[in-house]
Amino acid sequence: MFDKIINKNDFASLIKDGMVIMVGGFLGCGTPETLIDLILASGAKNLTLICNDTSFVDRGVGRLVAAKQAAKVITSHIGTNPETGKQMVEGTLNVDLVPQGTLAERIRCAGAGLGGVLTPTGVGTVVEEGKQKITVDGHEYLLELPLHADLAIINGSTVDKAGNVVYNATTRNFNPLMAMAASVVVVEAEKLVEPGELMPELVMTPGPLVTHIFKSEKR
Amino acid sequence: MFDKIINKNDFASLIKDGMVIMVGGFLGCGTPETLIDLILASGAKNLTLICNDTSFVDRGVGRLVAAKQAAKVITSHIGTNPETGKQMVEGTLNVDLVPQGTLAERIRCAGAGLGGVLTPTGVGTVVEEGKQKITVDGHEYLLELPLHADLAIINGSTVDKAGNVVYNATTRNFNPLMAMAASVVVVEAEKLVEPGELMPELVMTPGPLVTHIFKSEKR
Amino acid sequence: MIEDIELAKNIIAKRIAREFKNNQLVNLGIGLPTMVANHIPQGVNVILQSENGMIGMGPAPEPGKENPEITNAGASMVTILPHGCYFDSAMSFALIRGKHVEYTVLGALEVDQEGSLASWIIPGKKVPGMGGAMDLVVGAKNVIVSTLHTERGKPKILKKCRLPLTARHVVNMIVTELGVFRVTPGGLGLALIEINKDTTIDEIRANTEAEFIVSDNLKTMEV
Amino acid sequence: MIEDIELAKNIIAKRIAREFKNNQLVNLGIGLPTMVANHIPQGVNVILQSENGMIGMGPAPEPGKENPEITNAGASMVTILPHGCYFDSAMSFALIRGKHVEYTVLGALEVDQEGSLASWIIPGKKVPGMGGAMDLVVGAKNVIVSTLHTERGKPKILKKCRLPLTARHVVNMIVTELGVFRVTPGGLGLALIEINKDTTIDEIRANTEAEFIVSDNLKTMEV
Repeated sequence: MFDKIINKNDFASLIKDGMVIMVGGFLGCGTPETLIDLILASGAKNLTLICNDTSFVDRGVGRLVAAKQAAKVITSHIGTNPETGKQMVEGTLNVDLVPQGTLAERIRCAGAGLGGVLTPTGVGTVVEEGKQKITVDGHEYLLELPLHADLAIINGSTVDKAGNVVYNATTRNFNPLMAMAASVVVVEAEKLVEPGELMPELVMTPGPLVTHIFKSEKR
Repeated sequence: MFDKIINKNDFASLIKDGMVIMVGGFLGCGTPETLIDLILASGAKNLTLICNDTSFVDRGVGRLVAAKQAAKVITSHIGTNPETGKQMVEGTLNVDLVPQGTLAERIRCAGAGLGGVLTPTGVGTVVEEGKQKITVDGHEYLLELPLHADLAIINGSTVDKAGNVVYNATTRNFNPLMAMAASVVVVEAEKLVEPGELMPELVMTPGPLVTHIFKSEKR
Repeated sequence: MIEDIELAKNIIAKRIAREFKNNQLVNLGIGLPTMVANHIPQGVNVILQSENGMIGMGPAPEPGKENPEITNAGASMVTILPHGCYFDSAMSFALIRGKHVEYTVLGALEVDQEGSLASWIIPGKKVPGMGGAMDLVVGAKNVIVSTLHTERGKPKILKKCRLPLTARHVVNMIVTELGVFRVTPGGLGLALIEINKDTTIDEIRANTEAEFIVSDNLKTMEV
Repeated sequence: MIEDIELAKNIIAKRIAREFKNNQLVNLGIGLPTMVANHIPQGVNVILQSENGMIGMGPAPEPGKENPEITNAGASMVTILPHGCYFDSAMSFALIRGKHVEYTVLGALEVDQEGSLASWIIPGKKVPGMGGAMDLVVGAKNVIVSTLHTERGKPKILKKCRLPLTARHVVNMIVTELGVFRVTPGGLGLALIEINKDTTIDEIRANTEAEFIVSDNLKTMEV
């Protein structure tokens, strides 16, 4: 009935130079490592990566930065991956730093069909540069705009064949937000089950949001 | 360790004339009926009710409307409760109709510390009256503002004594949103358990959001 | 004209049900649109959303298996299918507004040749409220209006809606018992693309206030 | 001055830990602020948030019980206490921005007498990014800055921050090894409200660029 499962070649065929890719995870926790392996193997260049942080040189999305496959990252923190700062200083990587809560809301806006959101975060700092300021009820806010991607790669702890995803513990982080905000969504399933095996209240990403399921080969 | 459980008298003492009260539920499904009983018994007047709909005359928040305790309702649908329309026509009840998705986002804004949200919903209709219109990327949006309440009464299927709430099936609806957007949040617990008994991934309202827990006497 | 209203409604529901493809997420409004679910062809697995907070909505429960915690947006008790899940109202409307719902099917008080829809209020007479309708028509990828062609002899497909709008220029398709109209994107007019074998273009023109062209490729409505 | 940096840090952590009341939701930043958790008085049940998606964060796991799926915002493996739960990043920052977090404790590169904070960038030198800090200081009900009083002999509490700000006029309290300052709301100046018994007001003045008044009610810092 559902036909969402793809293999390595199918996934590789989705990856194009210059793509905007969202990558789930927080300092590597909850990142789809096998899908990262496949993007590394694809050799795709000039990627724009949207991710909470650039993780570590040898972990998660940080590996794509270290391999110089990104032209731009939109992220809240780069301090744990010296490669990011180095490429930024060298001028080969464009780094757009976004406050973490704002990053979450901007991704959510794209997924929820909202045109933007007013946040107090960043008012009076460099974050407000180039942004519309709107005063509501005597308080100043920044208008922050949606962030959409061509592809989101997310990590699911347990996934059913209809695409419903459950995330364990703190692996959840940005994964369910990104699963709403990209044209194509691929979930790396650590465990794959039949529809009906997940408690319907526990599902954090409804199946229709997931375009493809890739069975994880995580170590 | 946690001291959130209250009795009928404690709850009654929270209710004041003229209060703004959010009431969870969707056409009565997921509404804290015992707490509604207590507000009825309190005789409080001139309430502003924020609720998805005004339910039915004999069910959920609809009973407060039928008892003429409300001066205003902010809601998306009143068609199932003839009393709402009648009082509106008679001029004794102020009805502010809000699109359902906008109502959800406005409540979420208040709970999430956001100053507002841009939605395409309502553009070109009477809903846009009095609202700021903002164009982003060539598309028109309405700026919708946060909705906050003095008190939210919500219905929890299973609640632990730390205030963590799980909602069964479609009883969830507006309950978790309202639990973030009021100065005082009271959850009517259908089932009360010890901290540690709920699966931490399944919790939909984190305990610190809940001010008080009332053990349900639902029939 | 088709005088039997129940027959007419079934013609509409049956025709709309043929639009859906496998695994599409669909939201059906209360009333006539709900009847569409009864006509979905075998082998087509449509995923039904109910905006109060679920996808994978199944049929009414068997007697004795009712669960008051599983209801649809009309407060009727329903069931959930194995591929279904529950969520809150913010997520439900994020799915709707965010273009994750493939089709929404709604009724109309009035619909017009610009693809605008009036469905939520008759000022001074009937004020149910918009519920989720305004979000659904703005957010769903495809908006299908299901309506009887006339009400008490009067056309429902107008040049321009006179009642307050639900949304402007959003309808993609209008299905009545007499035929199927496609709305040119941007509200640029109607084309009759299918006609019921029991009516004529003249009869449709006589019962439609809106202007419309007849498609070169006019087909017989399969019902 | 207190020359032993480890001692100084423990003084700061211990003092801050005494601010919290039972059942308050608290977010502790990486580094010095994390040490605060080790000093929370017995009988005070503080609920720790980790902005990557949990409340009820417990101590590091016992050897052999590590779970790489339970980490804190610094990527260290932690545990969850019975009252804890998990959520996504949007909910995590809704809790933060929405004034549901009672205290946030952060480090500083610079902090000033207007209650402004610089903590996320030294242009051209060190650019870690703001992470969740900008949201935390804007959203938490109370913002406590934990910092050594000086760095390489230079004051960290300034008249006006010179580095790019994390936020403007948001700090409520500054705790160093030498004393505790309260910031008048709205960024209207500093008051020294507690002093370490091992220093003097003169020594604090000599090591503080910011202007401050000494509270009439100056107390000895309990550490």
